[in-house]
Parts: sequence; C-alpha cells; structure tokens
Amino acid sequence: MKNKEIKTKGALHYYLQSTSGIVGAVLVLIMVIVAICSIFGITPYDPVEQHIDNILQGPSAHFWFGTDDFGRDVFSRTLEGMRRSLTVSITAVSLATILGVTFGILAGYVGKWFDQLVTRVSDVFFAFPAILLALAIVASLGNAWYDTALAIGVVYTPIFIRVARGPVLTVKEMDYIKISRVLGFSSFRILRKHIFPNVFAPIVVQIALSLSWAILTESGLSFLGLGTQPPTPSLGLMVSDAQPLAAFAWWTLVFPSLFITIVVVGLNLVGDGLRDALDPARRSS
Amino acid sequence: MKIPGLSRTLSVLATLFGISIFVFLVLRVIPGDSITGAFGIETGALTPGQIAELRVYYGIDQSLLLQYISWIHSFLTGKLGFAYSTGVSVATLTKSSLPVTIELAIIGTVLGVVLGIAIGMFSAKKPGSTRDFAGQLFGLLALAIPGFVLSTGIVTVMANKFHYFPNGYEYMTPWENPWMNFQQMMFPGLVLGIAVAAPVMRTTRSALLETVDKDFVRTAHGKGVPNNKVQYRHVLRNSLIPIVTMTGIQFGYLLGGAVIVEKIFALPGMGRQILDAIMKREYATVQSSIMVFAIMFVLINVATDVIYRKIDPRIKK
Amino acid sequence: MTQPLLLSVKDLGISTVQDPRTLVNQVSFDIGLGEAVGVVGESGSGKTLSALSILGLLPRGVEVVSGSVTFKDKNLLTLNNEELRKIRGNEIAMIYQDPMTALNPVMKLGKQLLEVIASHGGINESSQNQVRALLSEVGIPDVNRAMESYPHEFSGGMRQRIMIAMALLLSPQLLIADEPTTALDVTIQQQILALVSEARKKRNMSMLWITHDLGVVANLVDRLNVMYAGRIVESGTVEEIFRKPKHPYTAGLLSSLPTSTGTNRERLTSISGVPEKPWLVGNSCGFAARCSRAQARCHSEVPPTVITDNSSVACFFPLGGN
Amino acid sequence: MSLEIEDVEKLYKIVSTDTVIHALNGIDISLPAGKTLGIVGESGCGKSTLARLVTGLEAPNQGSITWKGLPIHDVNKGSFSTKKSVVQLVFQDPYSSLNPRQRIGDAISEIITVHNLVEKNMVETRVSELLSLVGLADDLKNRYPHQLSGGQRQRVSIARALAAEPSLLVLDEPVSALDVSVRAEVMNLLLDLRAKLGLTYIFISHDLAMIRYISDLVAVMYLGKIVEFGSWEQVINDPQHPYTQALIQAMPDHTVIGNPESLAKTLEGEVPDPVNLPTGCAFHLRCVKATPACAVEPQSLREISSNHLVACMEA
Repeated sequence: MKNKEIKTKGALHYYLQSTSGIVGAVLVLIMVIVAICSIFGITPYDPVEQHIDNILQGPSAHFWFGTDDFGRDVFSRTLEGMRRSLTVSITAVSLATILGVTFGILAGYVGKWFDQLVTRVSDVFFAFPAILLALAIVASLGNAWYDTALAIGVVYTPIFIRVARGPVLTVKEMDYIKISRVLGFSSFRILRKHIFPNVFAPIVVQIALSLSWAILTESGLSFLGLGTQPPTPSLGLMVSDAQPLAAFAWWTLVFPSLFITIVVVGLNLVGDGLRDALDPARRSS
Repeated sequence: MKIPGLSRTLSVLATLFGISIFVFLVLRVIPGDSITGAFGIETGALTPGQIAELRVYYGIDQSLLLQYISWIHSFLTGKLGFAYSTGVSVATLTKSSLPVTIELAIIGTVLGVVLGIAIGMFSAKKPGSTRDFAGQLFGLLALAIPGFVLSTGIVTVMANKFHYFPNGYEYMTPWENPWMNFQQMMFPGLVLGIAVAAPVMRTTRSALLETVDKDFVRTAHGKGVPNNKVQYRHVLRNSLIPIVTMTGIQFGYLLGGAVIVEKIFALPGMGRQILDAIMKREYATVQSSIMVFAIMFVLINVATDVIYRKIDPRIKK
Repeated sequence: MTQPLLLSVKDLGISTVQDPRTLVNQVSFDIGLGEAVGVVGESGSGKTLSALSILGLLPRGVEVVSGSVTFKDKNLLTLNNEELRKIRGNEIAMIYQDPMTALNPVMKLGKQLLEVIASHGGINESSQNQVRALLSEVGIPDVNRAMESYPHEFSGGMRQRIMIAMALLLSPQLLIADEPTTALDVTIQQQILALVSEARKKRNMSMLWITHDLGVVANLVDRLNVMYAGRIVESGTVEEIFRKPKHPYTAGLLSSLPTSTGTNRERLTSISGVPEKPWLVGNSCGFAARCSRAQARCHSEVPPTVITDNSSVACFFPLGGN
Repeated sequence: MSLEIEDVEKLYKIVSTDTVIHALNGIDISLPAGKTLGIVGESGCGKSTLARLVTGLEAPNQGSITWKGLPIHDVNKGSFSTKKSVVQLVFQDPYSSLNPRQRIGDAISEIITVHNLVEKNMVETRVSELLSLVGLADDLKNRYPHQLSGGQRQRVSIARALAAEPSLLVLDEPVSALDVSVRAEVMNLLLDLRAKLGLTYIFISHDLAMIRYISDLVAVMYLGKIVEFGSWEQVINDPQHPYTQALIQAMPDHTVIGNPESLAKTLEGEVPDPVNLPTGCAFHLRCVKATPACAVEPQSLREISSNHLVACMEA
C-alpha cells in the first residue's frame, strides 16, 4: 500500500513539472466536466428540442453557441455530442486495453507458437486502415453506440498487443527476471510483480493517445452517417449537418469542430506529459 | 537451397489469406444479410418461399465455406465478384476508382513526407526554442483537427467566399484534363498530406534529437567534419529509418482518410465505392474492395521493407 | 619537464548548464611535445569530461565554466567553431571508449576514413592509398574489402583498430584516448596497447590516455594525473605515483588491486565508502570521508595543490610528509 | 557431495540466419562442496552459458549437471521446501539485476515469504540480518535500486541470493562493473561469506587477477571448451596451455612499470566465429606453438601432473 503511494506521488510530481502535461490535463478535464454535465442533464436546453422561432440564430446570451437549422441549441448539442464521443471512446479503449495488454503480455512472456499466433493475427488486423475496418464492422453490426465502441475496440486491440509485447520482450531478458526464475518464483508472480509494473508506463501513454484517435475515429464514423443516428447529436454528425449551413451560419461548424480539436490536443499533450513523467531515464537527470 | 524472398512472399500470402477470412467473417457471420439490406423493414412482409428464393439468388443459402470459396474464386479470376443491384462486376468498378485513390494517396504521401521532414528538421534544430514550439504546435494541430473538419472548412471557404470549387464539376482523369484533375486533387491531397505530415514531423524531430547524441556523431565532429555535413551525412541519414517506418504506417491511415476526403470532395475513388456499397449492403463489393485496400497496404509494407534494406546495411540478411 | 609544452590546461571548470552542478573543478595539467600523459580516475571523477572539453565535444547540457586550454599558443576554449574544426582530427585526434557505437553504422568504412582527409584540405589521387596504408599499419587484414564494408561486419577489436587508423590519418600531434580498451577482451587490449605504443613512437606523437585501470597505463605513459571527485589530487611520473604515492587515495587505490604474485584467499586492502559526487564536495577535501588520515580541517577546507619539481599533490597530510 | 558436470553440450540455433552456435562442447567438471571454482575466458568462450546451465535457467542439449546427487533442473523446483541443495546466481550488471520498481527490503523479503523460509513474524528480522551480513545499513530497506550506488546494489544482489539459503553460489562477473576502489570491498565480502556460511562458489570472470585471488580450482575456457584445469597455483603460476600463458601475459600489471616492451603483443588475431569452429584444436589459428597436426587433431584434456589437466599436445 505504502509502496503505491510513493510511486504515484513521484510520477505526479514529475508530471506537474511539464507545462504541456498541465495544459493537456486542464483541456481534458474541461471536456470531461462538460460531458458529465450532459450526463446529469445540466445543459441549458434539451439537445433535441426544436426552438422553431429561433432557427439559425448566432451566438447570444440565450443560445451561447447559436442554433441550427431546426432551431436546436448548438451548445447543448455539443455537450451531448462530447459525452457520446467520450463514452464510445472510453469503452472502446478499455476493451482494447484489456484484450490487447492481456494478449500482448502473454505473447511476449510465453513466446514460441503462442507469440507467433498472436503476432500473426494482430498483423492481419494491422493490415487495415482503422476507420475502414470499423466501417465494415459498424456496417454489419449496426450503429448503436456500443456497436461503434466494439468496432473501434477491436480495431485498436492490436496496437495494445504491440505496445505491451515489446517491453515484455525487453524486460524478460533483464537479469532480475532470470534471477526471479532461479529463485523459484511462479510465472504468475513474475508476470504480476516484476514484468507488469515495468511495462505499465508505455501502456498508460498509449491509453491517452488511443483515446484521442478513438475520438477522431468515432466522429469520423458518425460524420459518414455510420455512427450515432439523428436526431441524437454527435460531434461528427453535427459537422456533417453543418456542411451546407457553414457559409452563413459559421457557428454550426466551428463549435463542434473546436470541441473535437480541443479534446484531441488535450489527450495528446497528456500523453506527452505522461511519457516524460513515467520514463525513469528522464527523471534521474 | 534458399530462394531469395520466398519466406517473405509466403508470409505476405499468409497475411492476405488471414485478411480475406477475416473480412469475409466480419461481413457474413454478423446478423443482417443482403436480403434485409436490400428490402429493409419490408423483409418481414416476404413469405418464407420468397426468402428462400432470394437466398439462392444471393448465394447465401450455401455453407459459409462454399460462400467463401465462391467469393475467393470470383475474386481471383479477376472479376472480384458482382454488385447484385446493378450486376456490374466489382472489377469494372475498381478499374475506374482505384486510380483515383492511388493518385490521391501518392499526392498525400509526397506532400506529407516533404512537409513533415522539413518541419521536423526545422523544429529539431533548436529544441526548446520558439521555432521548435511553432513546429510542435503545427504537429499537434495537424494531428488533432479531423480531416473532415479541415475538408469542410476548405469547401465552405473556397466555394462560398471565393466561388472556386473545381470538385463541383464532373471528375476528370489526368488523361482527360490534367489541369482540371490537378485542381480537383489539390485540396483533398493537401488535407491528406497534412494528416500524414503530423506524425512524420514528430518522428523526424525525435529521431534527429536522439541521433544527435549518438557516439558516431561525436566521432564525426571529432574528425573535423563541417557541421552541415555532419547533420546531413550522419544525423539525417541515420534518422531516416524510423521516418520510413512511420511513413509506411501512415499509408494505412491515409487510405482510411481517403474514404472521408473522397466523400466530401466528390471524388469517385475506392473509398466512395466502399461507402456506397455499405449503404446498399452490397457485401461482395464491400468485401472485394476492402481486399483491394488490404493488398495495397501489404504491398506498401513490402516496399517499406525494401527501402529499409537500402538505408540500413545491418539488416541485409 | 624537459620537452617544450604542447598543451596546457589551466584551472578548467566544467558544470551542468541547468541547476549548475560542478563536475570538474580547477583541473590543470600539461602535456609536453612527444609526451604521453595518463589520467586515472573512477566513474564520475571527471576524467572523460576534461578530455572531451579540449576539443569542445562536451555532451549537451554540460559546459566549460572557467579556465583555459592552450594548444600551441592558442586558447582552444575561445576559438570559434570553424577554427576549432580545423584542429579536430587534424592536429588533435581522439579515440573513444565504445568502438561498437563510435562509427556511423550506415556509411562504408572507406568513406568514413576519407571524410577526415576531405574535411582538412580535400581528397586527391593519393588519398585512397593513404587510407589503405594506415589500415594495414593498424593490422586490418583485407584492406580493400574493409574499405567497402560497414562497421557491423567487424568485431569490437577491429573497429577500434579502424578508429585508431582514422585518428592517425593526418598525423596529429596529440592523440586523446578515452578508455579505448575498456570494452575489449584482455588479449585484444594487449594488441591495441602495443599498436598505439608503436604508432606513437614512430610519429613522436603526444598522447593523453584516460583510464580507470592503473595496470593499463603503467607501461604506456610517462606521467600520470590521478582524479578524484572532479579534481586532480595527485600528479607525477609513473615511477613516483606507483612507487611512492603521496595522496592517500592513490595509495589506497594501488593497495586495493590484487597483485599477480603471492596471495590467495587473503583480504584485500580496501577503501571504505563510495566516491563523493563532485558537486557535493564544497569546502572540503572530496576524499576526507573515506580517508584514514583525515582530520578536522580536511572536512572544512579545500586542500591546495602543492607542486614540487615534477609532481604535485592536493592533500594536507600526504604520505611521506611534505 | 559435489557439483558434477558431465559431458555437457549446449547449442543455440539462430533462426534468422539458419545457423548453429556451439556454445559449449563437452564440458566435464567435478567440484567438491566448499571449494571455489574460478572460470576464466574471453567473451564468447561459453562461461556465462555454463552459469545459466548450472543454475537451471537453461537445459543442456547433452550431458548432465548434478549438485549433491540431484539433477540441477530439479534442484530449484522442489528444493525450497526442504531448504537445501539450492543453487543461486549473482550477475555482473548491478543495474539490471534488481527490479527498478521494487524496494530493496521487498526484493529480499519476497523470496523468504514466497517460500516460507522463516516464520511470518520473523521475516523483517531476517531481512535486517541479511542486510547486515552483506554490510549494508538497515535503513536501505526502504530505498529503490536507483537510489543506491553500484557497489551497494551488488551487495543487495548477494543478500537476495543468500536469502534463498543456497549452498552453491554462481557469481557471473560479480565485480567487473564496479569501480576499482569498490571492487576490493565486494571481493572481501565474498571471502567472508564463504568462510562464514561454508558456501561453494563458481566465480566467473575475464579478470585473472580476481580469479587467482578467490579460487581454489581454475578452469580456463576457450570457444566452449575447457583448455586447462587445475589448482590455482598450477594454472596461474605454472600455466601449460599456450592460451593460458597468453592470458596471463596480457593481464595489465601495475607492479611492472615503465616498460613499454612488456606491451609487445603475445597473441595474434581474434577469437574465431563459434558458428564455424576451426578444425582440430580450436586455438591453433592464434597459437604460437601450433604445428600442422594441431589443425587436424582435436585436443582433449589430459593429466600432465597430479590433477592438472591441459588440452594441448605441445604441453
């Protein structure tokens, strides 16, 4: 218990020394709060409510981000869209992390035919552009949010297999792992106590980066009409709907786009910050 | 004893085989078939007899294995299967759409690599400086602004403010009308190029910074080699390996990005072909088109590997 | 010192750029024309940094903060990049510790060698032969094939020979060697030592040899500087240092080495504790905490370097008295 | 009651180049309990491979290794319950031999608790005992490896090995990575522990000075074979194999000074590629005494005087 405390404190200490890490964390935090607001219905209006008298209004005190061609409040819709994006991405990345890390660590540690099999299969997955594969899966599964999440999760699993497997191969060759075997420790113990803590850092970094890619993929799918269906808002769909309107109602395009960009920038900065904070080589200097 | 490239070829074939099975299963096993695709909710109104007939018509009454074999057979015999609704062979569709996507991909890759390496070098020259910050900011934004946002923005501004929108006209191949083709490809190519440039820039920057601290760079300085020569001959040359890897990986994402860009800029490429087929539930078309994509990607990987061997003498064997 | 001076380092101070930490403090030593000087010290003593600073090759984040390095009436520390470049590889050459990483892995060896000539005056018809002659002098078997090969095709020992050939190509007046045999097997080390010794004699070349292994320099250099915690604590001829060490650290180091005759299963004399970090020494003798002769003033004052004839020692209570 | 290594061979297949490396070619050693065997040789001679086989990390392709009558492979599997016959290992690199994310105290207590070597409430005491045994302060328990010096880490590695209560300790270049002034202390510690605990050592090094200082018996290895074997006096003071002689001559010696002639080279060339072993005696390509017959006839160890074995026809 004490052990853990010190470790996280140390990493946090180093994390807080990186400017980009702090900026990223703040951006992501804002977006998460926004999403949570939407979960509890703390939005100015119902996202699907049509204000017939206020079609295509510019940003104002009543409608902070203006209204769209159905008179719906863009601000409320953006919040709701952000919540959907985050829900899908977090579910997808959790799935990919659990599957990928388990198979990656096992493949790296067990080696031999199992490693061959896992790398071959993940190579096959890798041979696809992610969005295309997700597209195919969504096309046949359906477009409920969990279908999208499942599709993105499957597509990102091989990334986590690679990220986990690589360091395991390196760590496995370290002298302290050999010594653990001579000391008669079980494989499970070696994996849990000696290998996992040492491959943890790249996985955490990858989670942050994958979340950002997942958000891009999710909004890309819904932009193509293969994700969330109208009238439920989603950021990609809002951009798609804004295409014919943008010329005279810039706010319909700008705000959802801005939210996607902010959260993706934030997650990338968090990833960079984590990479620096969790790398013992950079710390010791 | 050993035939050069044999194991390589075999592993490429094995990967393609795996892909074909995977694509097939994803689109067949999962509920929803061509009938529901074609008739939508009206499927419920069909009699069992009609459904059985339709199943025969679409070839989905057979076992999965037979379906797979018949698809692969038609794929390999050059027709790539048929689109059920129009009866046109997928090969015919692909013949006109593949060149569009390839042209787009080449423009995107070249732009992305040139831009990415240039900005990466610009950034790495003085780590921590203002120019480094500017370079990194570009990388970050290029990574974070989705292609569809950038494309929509470009279309909006160009079409409405400048009344310039070449993609509004019918698509022209470079042979029919090179100038028109260039104008039509310019913006979608730029959008893809920026998407490729971001990771290439980041890789270039970190590879350069890492190589600068290597022993052999110190040796070169110690020999009295002029600084600019050290940078090009020793630092950049050794940084190319990760840059090539990253470019190869990006090619896959680029093909994915093509789907979105082709839709927005109304280019009749592979991406749009797949999208249309998905909307119409033309499984054979989707399957075969995705196979074509996969083959392209695998071939790019082989090319990356060949370039690798050219750059790095250590992996000759 | 009978020879005229070739290189003179005075009060050299090196420190990190951020939250400045002293790494090398007031280091002074001379190298005469044709003279071989050794610098002995443990890891972190500052020996490698002192050597790298001569040619301005310090790693990023580390800089010279004081002192001068005079090479034939020029202060190398004040030269601009171009002036310094003309000296590097030409008048002063360097060989490094790890032969596996010191050569460019993606460039043919012939080209890497010719680059030295190209950087100092340009290549002509005889350049190729010049390179071939040196490669065979350092004992590379198939010279023509070697020129067309890449570094990874050679063993560590062979790569170090190639590095030596590269360094000798323009007949420098000074060769700086940073532990060039540490990564090699003993029989290969012996070959390299013999090779360098021979080449030096032939060219009347001066040499600065950095090492942590007293045994290596015993028969290689004329004079020796012993470094500890960023300072030179003792200097003198090899004879003086090995036979009559004055600084307690030098003496401790010598007696902790197992000898080649006599004892087995007997306890070695050892120095207790660990070397102090140079930036933590402050106003004290860096060795005080480990020294059996230390008294109160050793912990509160920096012992000055006392110079007598050919030798010097920085200790309040040296062995054999003052 | 001894370590018996009989006719051990170890091959490594390199898949990518489809070649085979002959790491060990017929090793026979008998080491009485309580003695120290020094194994010396240059890189690639197979000495570290031997360490891995003796500790059961890898299995030989041929031959057997037994410790006190038990095959080594079983020794570490079932032995912790009986608390005897344990073989332990200490590596060269003090940086990679400790888990960077595990505290020193935890690294040592882990062995004790996993194998229930002492009563639960005695674990802390035992850890303190082990730390003081290797000369480390008790408060080091709470530190992480990167907060320790190289010498301290190596002491921790030794303490951890001792926690398993081994009777045979394999030391693979235990002081090579340490600073000169720290090296002597660790060597002294190893001497003390051997006397105090009655340990049997296999001490592997490329440094003959360290080998001669600690060993009772010395084996000189070249390209996967033992070329000379005997007591330390026999091998080091009266070397018979030309390779041993060359190694001794090449030892940097600080007692001989100011004599550049002593640098004259003694051994030509480098160690051949273990993938294509030379015919006959593997050393003949570099040997000053080689005759045409050496290129044809493989050499095996023969006794030239009491318990002094040499694999050379010219000896």
